[in-house]
Amino acid sequence: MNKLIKYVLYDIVRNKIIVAYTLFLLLLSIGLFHLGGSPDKGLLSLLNLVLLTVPLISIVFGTTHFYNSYEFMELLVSQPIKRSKIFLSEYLGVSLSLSAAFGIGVGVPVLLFAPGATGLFLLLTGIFVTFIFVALAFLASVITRDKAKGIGIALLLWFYFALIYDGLVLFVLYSFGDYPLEKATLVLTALNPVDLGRVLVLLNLDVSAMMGYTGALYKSIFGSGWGIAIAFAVMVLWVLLPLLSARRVFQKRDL
Amino acid sequence: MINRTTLYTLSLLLVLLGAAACSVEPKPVPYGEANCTHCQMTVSDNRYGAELVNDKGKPFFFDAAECLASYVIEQPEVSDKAAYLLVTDFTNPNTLIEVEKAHFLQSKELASPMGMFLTAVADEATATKMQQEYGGRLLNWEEIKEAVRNNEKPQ
Amino acid sequence: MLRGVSVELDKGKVISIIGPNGAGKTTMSKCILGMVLPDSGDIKFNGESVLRKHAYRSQIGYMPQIGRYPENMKIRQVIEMVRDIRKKSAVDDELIGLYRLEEMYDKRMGALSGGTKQKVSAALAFLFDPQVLILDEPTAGLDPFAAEILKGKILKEKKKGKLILITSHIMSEVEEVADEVMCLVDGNVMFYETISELKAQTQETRLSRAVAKIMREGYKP
Amino acid sequence: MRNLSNRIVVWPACAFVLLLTSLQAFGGTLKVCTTCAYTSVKQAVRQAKAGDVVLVDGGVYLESGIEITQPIRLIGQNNPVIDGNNSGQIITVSSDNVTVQGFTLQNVATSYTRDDAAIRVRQQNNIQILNNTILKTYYGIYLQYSDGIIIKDNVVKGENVGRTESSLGNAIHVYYTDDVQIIGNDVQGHRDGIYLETVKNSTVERNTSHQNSRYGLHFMFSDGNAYTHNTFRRNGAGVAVMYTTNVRMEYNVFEDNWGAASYGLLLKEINNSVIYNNTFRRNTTGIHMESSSRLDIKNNDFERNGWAIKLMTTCIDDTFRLNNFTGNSFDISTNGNAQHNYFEHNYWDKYTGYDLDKDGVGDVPYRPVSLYSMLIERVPPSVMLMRSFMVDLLDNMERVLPSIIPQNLVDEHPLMKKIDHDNNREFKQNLRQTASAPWRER
Repeated sequence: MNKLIKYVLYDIVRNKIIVAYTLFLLLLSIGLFHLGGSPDKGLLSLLNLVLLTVPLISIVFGTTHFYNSYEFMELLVSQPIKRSKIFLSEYLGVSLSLSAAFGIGVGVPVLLFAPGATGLFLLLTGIFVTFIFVALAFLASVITRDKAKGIGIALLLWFYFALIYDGLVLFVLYSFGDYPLEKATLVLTALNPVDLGRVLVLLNLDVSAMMGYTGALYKSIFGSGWGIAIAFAVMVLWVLLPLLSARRVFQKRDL
Repeated sequence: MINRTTLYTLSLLLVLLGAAACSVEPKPVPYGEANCTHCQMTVSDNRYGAELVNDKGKPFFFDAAECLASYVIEQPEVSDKAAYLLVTDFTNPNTLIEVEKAHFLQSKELASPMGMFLTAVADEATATKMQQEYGGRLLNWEEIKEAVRNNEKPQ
Repeated sequence: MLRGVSVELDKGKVISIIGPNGAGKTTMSKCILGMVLPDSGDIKFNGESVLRKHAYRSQIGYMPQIGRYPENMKIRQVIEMVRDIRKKSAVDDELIGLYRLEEMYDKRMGALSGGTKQKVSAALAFLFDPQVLILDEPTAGLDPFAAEILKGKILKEKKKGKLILITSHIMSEVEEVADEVMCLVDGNVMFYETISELKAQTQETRLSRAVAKIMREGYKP
Repeated sequence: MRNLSNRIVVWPACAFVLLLTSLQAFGGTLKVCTTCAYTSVKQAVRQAKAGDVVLVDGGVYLESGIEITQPIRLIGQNNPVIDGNNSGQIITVSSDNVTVQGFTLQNVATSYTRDDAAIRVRQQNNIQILNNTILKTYYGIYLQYSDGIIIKDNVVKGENVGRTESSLGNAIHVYYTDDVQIIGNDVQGHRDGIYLETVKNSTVERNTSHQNSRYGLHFMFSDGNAYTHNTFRRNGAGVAVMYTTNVRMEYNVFEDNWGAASYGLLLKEINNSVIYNNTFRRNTTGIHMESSSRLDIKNNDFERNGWAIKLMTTCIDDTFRLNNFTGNSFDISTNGNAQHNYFEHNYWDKYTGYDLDKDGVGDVPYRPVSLYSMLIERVPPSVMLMRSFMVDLLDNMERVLPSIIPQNLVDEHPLMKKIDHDNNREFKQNLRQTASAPWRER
């Protein structure tokens, strides 16, 4: 399988969009660190940006790549190789190259301007989000054969996780204001990888003091080794759930 | 298949969410991390904290029994429905006792955070012993509310 | 959408699958290749079911109707990749030589014309000397010269005792290379005969006419 | 008027004190050192008569329970150390007209039943506590039921690392005492840096109160005091002031009071007071105001706070003018729609309006309240969405078409440029003349 990844990677890495994406992230990160003044402020603005653009690019690129590689995958299927291998190679190829773009575009500036645990959390979050949204992209792609429809579903998914979900949460929290919601918000956070990533990074920043009692509760949970382990386990779950469902569909459907 | 899996996951999460939200029970007072619901000061002295848990299980923290009493007086619509009204046992910091069962000592020698000199303990014997040591008067919760209403401080 | 096909194919023959558009020609070859998974029924290769298996495909060479490859891959890499997958070094690079692909080894797939891509597809199909070849509209998009080379190759491989399946619309071409014709209509085999038998039955000298006649009048074996 | 009269009373009192101390200098001198007639401070103090000076030379004296019953001056030379050895209070002042000066006092153990201090003054007048260093004590300086006290240039340093708050006392604790001057002290590592309860006509000036577990300054029921030029830094929760009227808070710096339940300044039922020329820098909440009325908040700088001001609806008739708001995550937050406060001529760095007539005043009003900050106020768990794209979107929509944020919490005349409080007299004069609503000047 790793042979296949090598070729998929080779193809994607030379993709103009990936190069543009890397440069975009690089310029933006450097710009934000210069504008922000303090490294913390730079990280904070970067966080906002990362959690908006990385999912969008990942899901759109993942979906279009899947549809563009359709005939190639057909060709591979005609070869003596398991379908799941083809699928996973494609998946890893896309997510690894997007992660690499992210690693260069954001990781290098972070290492230069704001090295430390917070930066590391931001990078990990970004990479996880990349893997998660590529998985979602592949899920969207195997659901329908129509490219336009697939991209539509992908965009809806992005819209949901980046925007609608938070709106729903706000609505729920507001409606049930009389209830003790601190722990419920923990669960609600876990239900959206974007929120989970954001909270993880925020807790490492000064801003966490502004999160008051709820933030203190979060901190007591995410501050421990166990809490972080659980948070990242949830992230892993967020990668595996869509990925494995997509693989299942892919294995059982006609090309 | 996906639909069924998603359904399972969703319902599991809903149950989790419900379980996390709906237990009506006293919560430990987060000293140093919460502000008093009544006076907004930091709840920080673990011998004096107080708590109100509403009928839905949401806790409100107070830095002192007098703040809880003031809140109860000012917000009858909340406190009438409260599931728990709790104060800290002075002799067992971090331990909460229900106000109806608490014995309060008002003594000039023991300053509580909000200046009413109110100290709560769980059992009567300790209360009497402390009264002998520090002077002052013993009160129950009803009398505390009355004292707070009239701002009666020890002389 | 294929429905009721039940045939046995022997080696050493070139079988042409014909039929109107949407009859299930491509679907049938895709079924054999495991791209389309049948809801019911079975496909056996050398006596063993191929469902949920993949190793048997090392015995099959496939040339798709339209080959599309990752844009940034070079021809060399595509060939290397398939070689890696098959874990076999190439045994039959005759077509690579005839099509002069080596001169273009470092060109990006995205920069190739459709015909060149077809040449790559054809070369790949024959590269590992498979027992079975499945060629989907092989000459479509190839220039006449390249098509001739391919036909020659097909005949050569037939002589080695291989089973070659060709889907095609072009009857003259079928006549040139095939021994037997399988006609699919609406997912069913309408007839499966040798070309000479078909000509004899319809008393036509040209295959296209023979087929047209059967289509018109129905098949009466 | 009130403040003016305070000064008139205080200054003659100081002069009187000076006179008195110089008179006392004519008394005898009792020397304490290892080779002197007195080797123990306690001994010397016991022998001293009114007006005497007890002069203690450098060295370490293991003593506690020193009780001053005569009007004497206890003066340390070459930095003598009196080590209480954790056996109770070190110095108790039980006489009027006493000076304690130039000592290092250390090691007073925590007691849950007695408020032991390094220096305790009980029901006395005219006491001066000057230039002492107080280390590792339960309470530092403890005044009760006294009058006319000067606490100046002392350092009080406790050890609060790893200790619970109930095992810490306050650095300077003043209870039921009037006319106190607390000047130039450095207090840290205690529960409250400076604690005043029921203290009147007093001044707290040029102190630095930092790294205390609870508050840098805490006062209740203490009318008519002035707090100027102090620095309150990195305390558990900044400064809490409550149930008081007629307070002057000027030229103080509140900074780095940063924590989950922290604020720079908590105002609870503070009325008729002024807050001028202070700097609030990097506090979780700059000012949290509740039930506070008729406050004049002017010429302050709010820099890089989480919330610059949390203004609860129980506050009425407060004015906010000529303040700078820069780099705060939220400028103003509130918990309801009813607003009876007045904002004018502040500088807000988030203001995006324009100034066509070039008078330095923006032509469109600025609404400093963000919808999301109000949501947090009502439903605290919604902080989990902090920095969410959704929330930013909501805030921007609300700012364009306000529907939930209070309509009348608005600065109709925001300034275009940051105010230089010291050098903008002329500009401010102009503003005063062109102010739209005539507003009471205090």
